[in-house]
Amino acid sequence: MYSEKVMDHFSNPRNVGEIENPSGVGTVGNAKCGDIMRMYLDIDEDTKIINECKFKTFGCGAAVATSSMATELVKGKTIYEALEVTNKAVMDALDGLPAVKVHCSLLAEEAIHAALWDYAEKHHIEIPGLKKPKNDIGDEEEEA
Amino acid sequence: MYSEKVMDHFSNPRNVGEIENPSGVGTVGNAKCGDIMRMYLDIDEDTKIINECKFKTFGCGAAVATSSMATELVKGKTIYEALEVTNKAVMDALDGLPAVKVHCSLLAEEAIHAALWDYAEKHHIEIPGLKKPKNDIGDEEEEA
Amino acid sequence: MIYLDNAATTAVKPEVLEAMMPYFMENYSNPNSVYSFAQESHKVVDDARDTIAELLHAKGNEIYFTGGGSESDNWALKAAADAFSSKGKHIITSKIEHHAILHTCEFLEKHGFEVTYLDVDANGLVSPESLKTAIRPDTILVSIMFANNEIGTIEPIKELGAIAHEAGALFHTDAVQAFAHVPIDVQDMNIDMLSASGHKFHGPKGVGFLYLSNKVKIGSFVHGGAQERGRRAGTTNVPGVVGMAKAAKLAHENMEENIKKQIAVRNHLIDRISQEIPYAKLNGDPEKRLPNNVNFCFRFVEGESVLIMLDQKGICASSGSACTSGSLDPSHVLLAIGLPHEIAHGSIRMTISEETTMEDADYTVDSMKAIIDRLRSMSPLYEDFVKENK
Amino acid sequence: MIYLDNAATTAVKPEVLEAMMPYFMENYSNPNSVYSFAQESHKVVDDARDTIAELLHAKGNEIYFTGGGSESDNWALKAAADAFSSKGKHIITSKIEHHAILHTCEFLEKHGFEVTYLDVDANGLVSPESLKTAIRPDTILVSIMFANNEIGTIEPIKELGAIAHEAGALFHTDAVQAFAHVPIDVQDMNIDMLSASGHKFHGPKGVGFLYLSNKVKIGSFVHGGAQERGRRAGTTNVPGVVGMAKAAKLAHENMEENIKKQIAVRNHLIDRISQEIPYAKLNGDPEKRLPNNVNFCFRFVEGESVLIMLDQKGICASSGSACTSGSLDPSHVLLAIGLPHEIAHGSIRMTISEETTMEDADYTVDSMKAIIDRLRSMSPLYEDFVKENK
Ligand SMILES: Cc1ncc(COP(=O)(O)O)c(C=O)c1O
Ligand SMILES: Cc1ncc(COP(=O)(O)O)c(C=O)c1O
Repeated sequence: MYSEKVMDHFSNPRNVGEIENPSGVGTVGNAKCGDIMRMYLDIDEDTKIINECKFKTFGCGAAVATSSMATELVKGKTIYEALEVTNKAVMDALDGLPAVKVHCSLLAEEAIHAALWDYAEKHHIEIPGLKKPKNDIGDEEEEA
Repeated sequence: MYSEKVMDHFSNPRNVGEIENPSGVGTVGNAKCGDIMRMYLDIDEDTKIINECKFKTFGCGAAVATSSMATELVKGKTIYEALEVTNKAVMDALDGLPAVKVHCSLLAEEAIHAALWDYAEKHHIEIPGLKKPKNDIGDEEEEA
Repeated sequence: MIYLDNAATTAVKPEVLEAMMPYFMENYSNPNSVYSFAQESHKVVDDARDTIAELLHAKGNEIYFTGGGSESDNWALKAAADAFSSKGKHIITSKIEHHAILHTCEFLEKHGFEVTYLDVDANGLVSPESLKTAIRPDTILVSIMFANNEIGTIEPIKELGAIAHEAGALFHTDAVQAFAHVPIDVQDMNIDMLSASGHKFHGPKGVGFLYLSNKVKIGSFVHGGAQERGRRAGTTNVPGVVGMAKAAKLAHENMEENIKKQIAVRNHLIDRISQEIPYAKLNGDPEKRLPNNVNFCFRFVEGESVLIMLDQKGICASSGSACTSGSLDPSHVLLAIGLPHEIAHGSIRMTISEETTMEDADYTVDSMKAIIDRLRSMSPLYEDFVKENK
Repeated sequence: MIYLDNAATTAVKPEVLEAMMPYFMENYSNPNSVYSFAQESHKVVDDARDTIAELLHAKGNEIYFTGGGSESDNWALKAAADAFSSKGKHIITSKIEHHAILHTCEFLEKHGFEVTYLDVDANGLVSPESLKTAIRPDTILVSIMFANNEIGTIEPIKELGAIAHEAGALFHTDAVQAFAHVPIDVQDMNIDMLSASGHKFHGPKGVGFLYLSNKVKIGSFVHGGAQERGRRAGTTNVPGVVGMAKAAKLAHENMEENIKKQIAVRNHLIDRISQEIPYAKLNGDPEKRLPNNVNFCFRFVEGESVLIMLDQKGICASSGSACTSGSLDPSHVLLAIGLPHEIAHGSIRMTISEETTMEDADYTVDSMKAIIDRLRSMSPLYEDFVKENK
């Protein structure tokens, strides 16, 4: 059901873990729908380049693989360029996802945005085109 | 589906044919329901013994076999004894019939009765217990 | 043995059984499972779907596997009736449909639907005019069989479908006897739904399919799990669908040739019987006819006794539809083409396959001649007929 | 490969396939035909019916062959609803039924019936008291599964059936997971209708049966030909029913022994997992439980990723019901026993067979430990939990 790339990123996920004192961190998804992703970013203050990106994910194979791929794609990009890492970009990089798993790639995109938003808020800057991510883990209580 | 006896009487039916100037002849059943039996009797005037009995049948395997067995059973009997050749007697002699084919044995019984009735009418005698058979070929026109 | 009952069911072909074998004991997985063991069964089911779709000029996601032709028929009719009951409650079918259609229609009648049963002509043809006359604004569904299982008549499906569509009605065809026997193109022929059954074309029993055009939005018949894209529940019968697809493929690979071959044998049977056995009448259309179907009425004799005597000569044939055996009424199809009861009772259907040879046909006719002779000599109807015509 | 998904489907046994083989290519006849070639297939179908009947303490003419468990469930519920709608329109079932029951109930709700879905306790048990409370004079049918397909809980069928009967309602049980796994006596257990499916007990896919007590007068679901004494149309799947009966017979011959063997392996799995993997919770009743079922929730991890990693170690398992894969909602069964969503998402079902060894179980637990460890180290939920509890 999954492409080889997905299986590779699931079996050997890149950049799993935490960053101590991250520049930004974001958690999206909720346990009700089944997937939670947390992204940690380490961002260079001056260049605004993402030096390090780590994730933790609770979710299916696609959730893990898209998280892994998303971290790979944003690493080395500026926070402005990182916005171009859309769910489609993540899916393409993974050679596609089954239709029922497309939402995982959306979550990965949202996770990056959430971490960037956190960074932007903390540093009182604005990243053009970045909106406050909606689906975060806090929704769970509201909805339940 | 049929017993060996039924198959034997179907494959090698006894007493098929006609009797010229029979003492009695009866035809029962109708082509609509699928079976027609005609019985010819040659009856000894004095002893009332059935010397000869022949049949012609249009019908399924069971219809042919019950006709054949019925002729065997009545041959040599008096016309009074012949009444004891019921459909059950015919079926038993054939080692039974499938449920959907029981009506064939009823037809055989009726065919004997019809031939006996014809004889009784022609000779102005009464055979105790014999009723005018209903189901004869003439019904067909009435019903259709 | 000479098996002339291929319309009742067929032998599974060696290649078909071979294709099925790996999916009983070796790869027995449920194709919907996550693990890699299930990948192959998932793939072969998808492939089977695509194979069948291609043969019909349909898309893979328009083929839904079922438990057989009867289920497909029930599904098409009941779910379409349910889905469109707010639009109308009128359904049109013909008097010569298989019981899987007719009894389903009776069920629908008990549930508030009105069904028109179109007459057929003496050859068993549904006339497009009669459909035009019967169709109404509240007609939601027209279901006419592609080819009749008893007399082999092939209906003018394309025209009938066009008439249904013009009136805004869905068009279903029971192609259980036609699929993999004659070419079918669902797009060209205006077919929205089509039923087929694996065991009628050398595939396995207990598996069939419903072609459901993507344009048709109807519900499920068997509700439950999400198999068949949520429209037909039940763990997929992997060996069954693989075997059915293989059989369909084989049939289409050699279809033109097989049709020619069968028509030659069929016509030989028809010609010899017509010429050599008196008071025998061919049932069904002589031209618009399934390549494998021969059906005669032999006057003055009754079908079952003919069958038993043929059986004693090693020939398997049938009298009317196999599933109606046990019933006392003669076939509704033969009555619908206008045969009187006593003649209908004398019908014999011989349905050949590509394996049936000219020699088989000759032996069959020779046997039949002797049997009919013998039974007529025992028949009171024949006695009367001869006396009357003396 | 260690196959721990026997509740999804099973391997056909060699003896079963052997029993089926003659009916594909050699004796492929339609059992309803007149000729002697059909006698054997007719007989083996009758024998299969009697075999299954005997195992259930039923009569041969109370067993109706179908295309599988889902069809049997649909038939029982829809035809009973149809037959008794003038008496009442209320049906009772449970919240943990298979979708073949639940989606059929939803269909019936759309058609004017009212369905009460009984709650279950934390172990998945339907309490007889709750049925007593829910049952009404207009309740026509109670349908409670014999054993649950996900968590393995065996319901108190005999008592539930008695309550249904007292109230004058029919009692149906979906025994797809239970038949040929645990002893069933339809008479003693107050069962009027029972569904089963061949491929759940090492028989073939695409064939099942419905036990219908002779006391129950309901109509057909698949309308058409006169097969199955006029109550289920469709050419009989001869190899299928022969294989299913053979599998049922084999299962019952060794049932006591097999149950013991499976319970030993099952309990070994349960004990080791409970002891060695923290934050793991057994789902389903520990005692009233199918001999082949192990189901755990592992907190902080998600089921599918566990399955993929198990697969990479050559272990086939499932997370919830196979047919619900593709859905995003966690299993309705796990929610019904009161698990929160995020815990329900971490459920793993392992269903063994008599072939599963202690070594298989040990390898599975060892693999599972490593997998759960690994996934928890990647889990933001586990990270939060650890921080909170520091
Ligand atoms: C409890 C239960 N009922 C019904 C079914 C449906 O059986 P089948 O898939 O054979 O139609 C299943 C199997 O998935 C089941 O586990
Ligand atoms: C025209 C037609 N429709 C439907 C069916 C039913 O098919 P099955 O018996 O495979 O369910 C048959 C076969 O008997 C048939 O000939």
